[in-house]
Amino acid sequence: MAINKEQKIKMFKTMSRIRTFEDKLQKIYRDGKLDGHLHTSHGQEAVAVGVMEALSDKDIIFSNHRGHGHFLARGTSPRNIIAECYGKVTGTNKGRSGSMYLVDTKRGMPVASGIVGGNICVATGSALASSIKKDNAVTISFFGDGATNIGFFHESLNMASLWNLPIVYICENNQYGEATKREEHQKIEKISDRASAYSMPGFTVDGTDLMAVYEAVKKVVDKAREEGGPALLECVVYRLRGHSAGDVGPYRPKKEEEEWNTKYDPIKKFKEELLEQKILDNQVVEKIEEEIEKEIEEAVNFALDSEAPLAETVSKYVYREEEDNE
Amino acid sequence: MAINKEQKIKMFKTMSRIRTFEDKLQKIYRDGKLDGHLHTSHGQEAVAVGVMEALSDKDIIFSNHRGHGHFLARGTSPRNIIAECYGKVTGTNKGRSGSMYLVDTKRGMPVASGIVGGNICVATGSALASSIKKDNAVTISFFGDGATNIGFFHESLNMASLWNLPIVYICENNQYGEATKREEHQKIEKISDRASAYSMPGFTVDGTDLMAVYEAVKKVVDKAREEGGPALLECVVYRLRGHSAGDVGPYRPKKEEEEWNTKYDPIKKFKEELLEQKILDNQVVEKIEEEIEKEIEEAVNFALDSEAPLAETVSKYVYREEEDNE
Amino acid sequence: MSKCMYVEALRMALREEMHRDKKVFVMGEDITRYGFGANRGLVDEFGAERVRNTPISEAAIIGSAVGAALRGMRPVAEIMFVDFIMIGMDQIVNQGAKMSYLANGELSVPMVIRAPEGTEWFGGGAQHSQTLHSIFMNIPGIKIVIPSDPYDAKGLLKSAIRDDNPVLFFEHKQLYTQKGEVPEEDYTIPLGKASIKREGEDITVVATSWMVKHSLEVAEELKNEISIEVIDPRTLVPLDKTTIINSVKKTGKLLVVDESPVNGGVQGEIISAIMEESFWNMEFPPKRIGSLNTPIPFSEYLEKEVIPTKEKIKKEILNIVSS
Amino acid sequence: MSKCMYVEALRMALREEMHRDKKVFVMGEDITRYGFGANRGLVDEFGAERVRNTPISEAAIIGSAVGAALRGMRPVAEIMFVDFIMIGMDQIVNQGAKMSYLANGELSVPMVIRAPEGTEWFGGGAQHSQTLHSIFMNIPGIKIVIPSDPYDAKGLLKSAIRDDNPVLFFEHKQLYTQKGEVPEEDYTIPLGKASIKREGEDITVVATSWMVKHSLEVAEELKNEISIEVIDPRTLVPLDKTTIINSVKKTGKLLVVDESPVNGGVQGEIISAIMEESFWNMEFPPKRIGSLNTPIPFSEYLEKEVIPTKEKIKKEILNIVSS
Ligand SMILES: Cc1ncc(C[n+]2csc(CCOP(=O)(O)OP(=O)(O)O)c2C)c(N)n1
Ligand SMILES: Cc1ncc(C[n+]2csc(CCOP(=O)(O)OP(=O)(O)O)c2C)c(N)n1
Ligand SMILES: [Mg+2]
Ligand SMILES: [Mg+2]
Repeated sequence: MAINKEQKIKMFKTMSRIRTFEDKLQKIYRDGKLDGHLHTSHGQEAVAVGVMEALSDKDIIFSNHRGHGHFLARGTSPRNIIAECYGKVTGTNKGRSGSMYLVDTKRGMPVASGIVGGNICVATGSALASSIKKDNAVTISFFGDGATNIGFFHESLNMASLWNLPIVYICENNQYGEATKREEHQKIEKISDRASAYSMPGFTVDGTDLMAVYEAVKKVVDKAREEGGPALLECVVYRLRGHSAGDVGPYRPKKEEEEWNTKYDPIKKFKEELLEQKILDNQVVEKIEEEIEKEIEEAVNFALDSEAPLAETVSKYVYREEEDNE
Repeated sequence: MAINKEQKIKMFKTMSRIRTFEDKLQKIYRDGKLDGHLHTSHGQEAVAVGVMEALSDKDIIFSNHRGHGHFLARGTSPRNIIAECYGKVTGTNKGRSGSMYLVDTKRGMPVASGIVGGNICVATGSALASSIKKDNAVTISFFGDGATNIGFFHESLNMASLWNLPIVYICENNQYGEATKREEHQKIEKISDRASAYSMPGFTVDGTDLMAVYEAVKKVVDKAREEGGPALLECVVYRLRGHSAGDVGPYRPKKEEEEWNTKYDPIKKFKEELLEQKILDNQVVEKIEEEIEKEIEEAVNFALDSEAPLAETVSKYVYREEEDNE
Repeated sequence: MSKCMYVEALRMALREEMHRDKKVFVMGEDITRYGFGANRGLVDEFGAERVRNTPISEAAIIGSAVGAALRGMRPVAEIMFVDFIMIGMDQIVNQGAKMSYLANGELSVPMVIRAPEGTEWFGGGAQHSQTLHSIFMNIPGIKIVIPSDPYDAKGLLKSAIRDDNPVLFFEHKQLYTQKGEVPEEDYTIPLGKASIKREGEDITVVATSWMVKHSLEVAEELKNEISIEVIDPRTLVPLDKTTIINSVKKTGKLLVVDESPVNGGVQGEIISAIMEESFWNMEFPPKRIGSLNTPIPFSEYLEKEVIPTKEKIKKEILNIVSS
Repeated sequence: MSKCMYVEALRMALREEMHRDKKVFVMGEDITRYGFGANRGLVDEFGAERVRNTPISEAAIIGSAVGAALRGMRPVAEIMFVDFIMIGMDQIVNQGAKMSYLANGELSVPMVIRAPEGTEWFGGGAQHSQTLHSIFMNIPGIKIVIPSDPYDAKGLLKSAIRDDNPVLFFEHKQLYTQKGEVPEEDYTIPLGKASIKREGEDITVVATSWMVKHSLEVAEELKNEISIEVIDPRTLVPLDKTTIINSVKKTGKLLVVDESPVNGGVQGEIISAIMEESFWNMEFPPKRIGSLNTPIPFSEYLEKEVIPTKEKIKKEILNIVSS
């Protein structure tokens, strides 16, 4: 299915929204006005947007600690995410999560995992549910390069392959786990090669190329939906910022950063493509960017104006009891 | 290094000792005179013996729940193992282990793991110690086909490869994990193919061919000792008996069992080889078998005659305290 | 009503719930053909989709149960021995137990993890005989069920399956072959309701799982001298403090017996919880019995030294009452 | 003697022990350049062989520490947040804790696992703010150390490293930047010896880790009304009951404060252990304070409702003493 002009513009907007959102959040954090663990996905926007475009409404997405982009691309409002980061009751989790464990049940996004690789088994179980229910939903599990060294990855991929589960494991290989470069945490050339240890198809795609991501995901998702069966998709990107908002990455070669920033910024790349294809012109781009800027400003104000959660609600839903089922 | 006649005879004896030992133990168990989890290694004798022959005295071996053969091949006395199975104070662990967690510190064999795959990380740490100490010891980690689906396997092989540790992971692929055939627990053709997920060399060898095992192990152990670096060695065998002494394996095709029993019994195979090479004749073989029979009988009597551990020692060494260091 | 074994009662519960609700399914290592047998035969009735043998991958078993539950299924996962739960500990503690809370009740994790624990006669030793239920009490978001007889086993397993939360369900290995009356029809026992297994006046013995049988036998043996009330909490989370407090108000004496190692075990938790409200009712210091703070040794000569026995329970009761 | 931060005291201990004994080495995720900094700079002094950044593989980190320790090394592994220990739980419970016992003392596992725990100001939320030390008390074969100030941190870490057993070493995140006097020279503090942080006559407050500071501040604030004795056990296994019992004999009142969730937490264990011997000394029921039985919420508005605060401690003390 080819992507049409309107879709492309929408996808460009979404990527820009993610970028502006995270620039803003990082700034607020660095100004000391926001606390907590905050991981931005600079450089990975094309993965989030490309993946979501290839999914249907009933699909299920398990996100991780670096999840703003996943949620924004799926349609969660920036207001609710920012409110969550401020610990307000209007947040996605009513202030219980902060940036790391976002949830959006209306959009098929269960709680994201702040345990690296922690969602991989859980997502596999979601696909198992679909396989038993035959509900035609495909499950996506997002994780980083560092997460591919944890036992959960291994046990899950083996199980999913054995049971032919409808799941796509998406590794956002941003080449670092915190301050550790990939060569220092695993010896393999391509992460997708690990798929063969489970007789599972594995693919590597340029994660800064939006259309390439979309097409690669579409293929494996459609297959999972129609025939069942998992795939491992490695999206090669670069973490354009530090590991978290406070990290300026002193351990990374500046030259490396610069090179990626100029050549592999997915938003820049896609913008140039759209300009070239005359789908956008500079004026329209400027307008889009202004609108988004405004939207994010408003989202911040919304969060600031929101109420704190009430103290007396603090122990609610530790357990889900029958009376909670309306 | 070629194996000479004397070595071959010794190795044949050791395999026979393992078989007779386990036949005996299984019989005692089935007669209801012995309790506890008891896993025999029928069909896997050539692996135990081939591996040990390729090691030096300083090497370290981590065994598992199916470990009698490993210990016997390394030289642990049958008496002490049987006494252990009877829970006697003369046992390898003074009655604290039973069959599953044997130990022989004098022979470089730390406590075996009854947690499937549980020793894989621990063995990796042993190799790490060697790598830091530069003591030239190579560590062996034994585990089954079923164990290759547990997270420990994945995390450890990645770490060992990354750090170039002197360790050989030996998978005794006996084609079953309890009642589960390998096709039902993993989809891959060869377990050794999993090595490539860590950029580690992986090999598959016929584990019923004693000389082939010896040579394969020798190669990777020598390399590990000289240059460091792990390897994964899959030894294909067949579990000639049930999972444990009480299991008669109703879930297995009888034809399959028969075929392996006739064609791939490592002891039969090696005996025929030795007869053919005129290293042994039938009379000598008979004599060897008689001697071993007697040795095992005596070992059982030794165990039966041994004392029970004293009640007042029961909480000793939960912690190792300074006064314990003589 | 017919007499059946504990393991059969469990199987009845699984069967009935699988009939009642298509969302219920079972999984675990070799559950169709090996192990203690609670799932035996289910595959013939419900097929391989809903009765799944898994690879040896405890983290993925538990984690995938969490995931399937999040998606509306009701998995009942079996971990072959409780000791192996440690491999999937993260998936319980950091995933399963936190989901409902983080999602403000918009998601729930209606899963059950069944696991045999405990020791005696079995010769499992240090890695196959532990009693580990106590440590889960400290993890908010989990319920803990630990039935001591076939009747409770069936009724509680059904409640556990219907509960919307992660439930850990602990079965003492010795109990599997114990027999008792079990109705054929559908019934449930609410989580959080203790059972007074024997009424008495002189001392309250709170006992769990296999220890209930020991305690009841001691109560019978001593009946001419001492009137012993034996209470089985049946669920540790939620804990029915009221029933215990009411008993202690009457007896003024408390002994808690559980097979966990004493140090940091549920025995101490129950004592502390009861002391908060019944301190002034006590006529004697509350006492506890558990395993020694020692790994379980294999040897039958040693094993019995470590675990609580009838003799140890009797001795302590006599000690308390005669003081 | 110079003032330094808790995290610096830890680093001093590591440095000194690494100089003293070549068998000591450290490992953990990104320990050379990220995290709370206890290992910062060590790599320049001792090289990458003995200061190892690991992959994100908590089971292999802990398991390989067990293995290296079995072979005579003395690994000090850092787990970035205590929550992640759950991933390697099996390697502690089923491997590390059992080895010496199974080998009758012929083998030992002299390893230390360091992990930051606890909450406040940090915004870690449910998977990064837990207090999990309590659950390890129920596992025989492990020692548990939990220092509350820089002086103790240095002395106890050295003892932990020299100890022949698996030691879990818990550091509250809030403590890292706390300052205190720390001698430059070598000293150790024995495991199993409580510290009376403040003497008093009216009530015994047993507090751990970050709760010690809260308790001391309350004691100071209330000093004109109430004379509060604050005891820090410093190690939970072994637990120095004697010091607590002696104090309770004097005061007749006991409050235990720890950040673990109350249910199944160390608070209850300490109370039960003390009641066994000091029941008759008590003038008032023993009380405990911990976190609510609730996951830690992210929002600062909620977090403080869950964890023990100075106000909650003060209120309970006043309640006990004024009764
Ligand atoms: C099990 C676990 N270990 C360690 C951490 C701390 N941590 C948070 S993010 C991170 C790096 C993850 O790297 P990667 O998987 O590549 O994802 P990225 O952050 O690069 O997106 C680490 C080590 C954690 N949250 N969970
Ligand atoms: C972690 C764990 N899960 C399950 C078991 C129960 N169990 C003991 S042996 C075994 C089968 C192991 O299969 P494999 O690794 O192939 O070794 P084999 O027994 O065939 O030698 C199982 C499931 C265990 N001991 N540990
Ligand atoms: Mg990364
Ligand atoms: Mg096998």
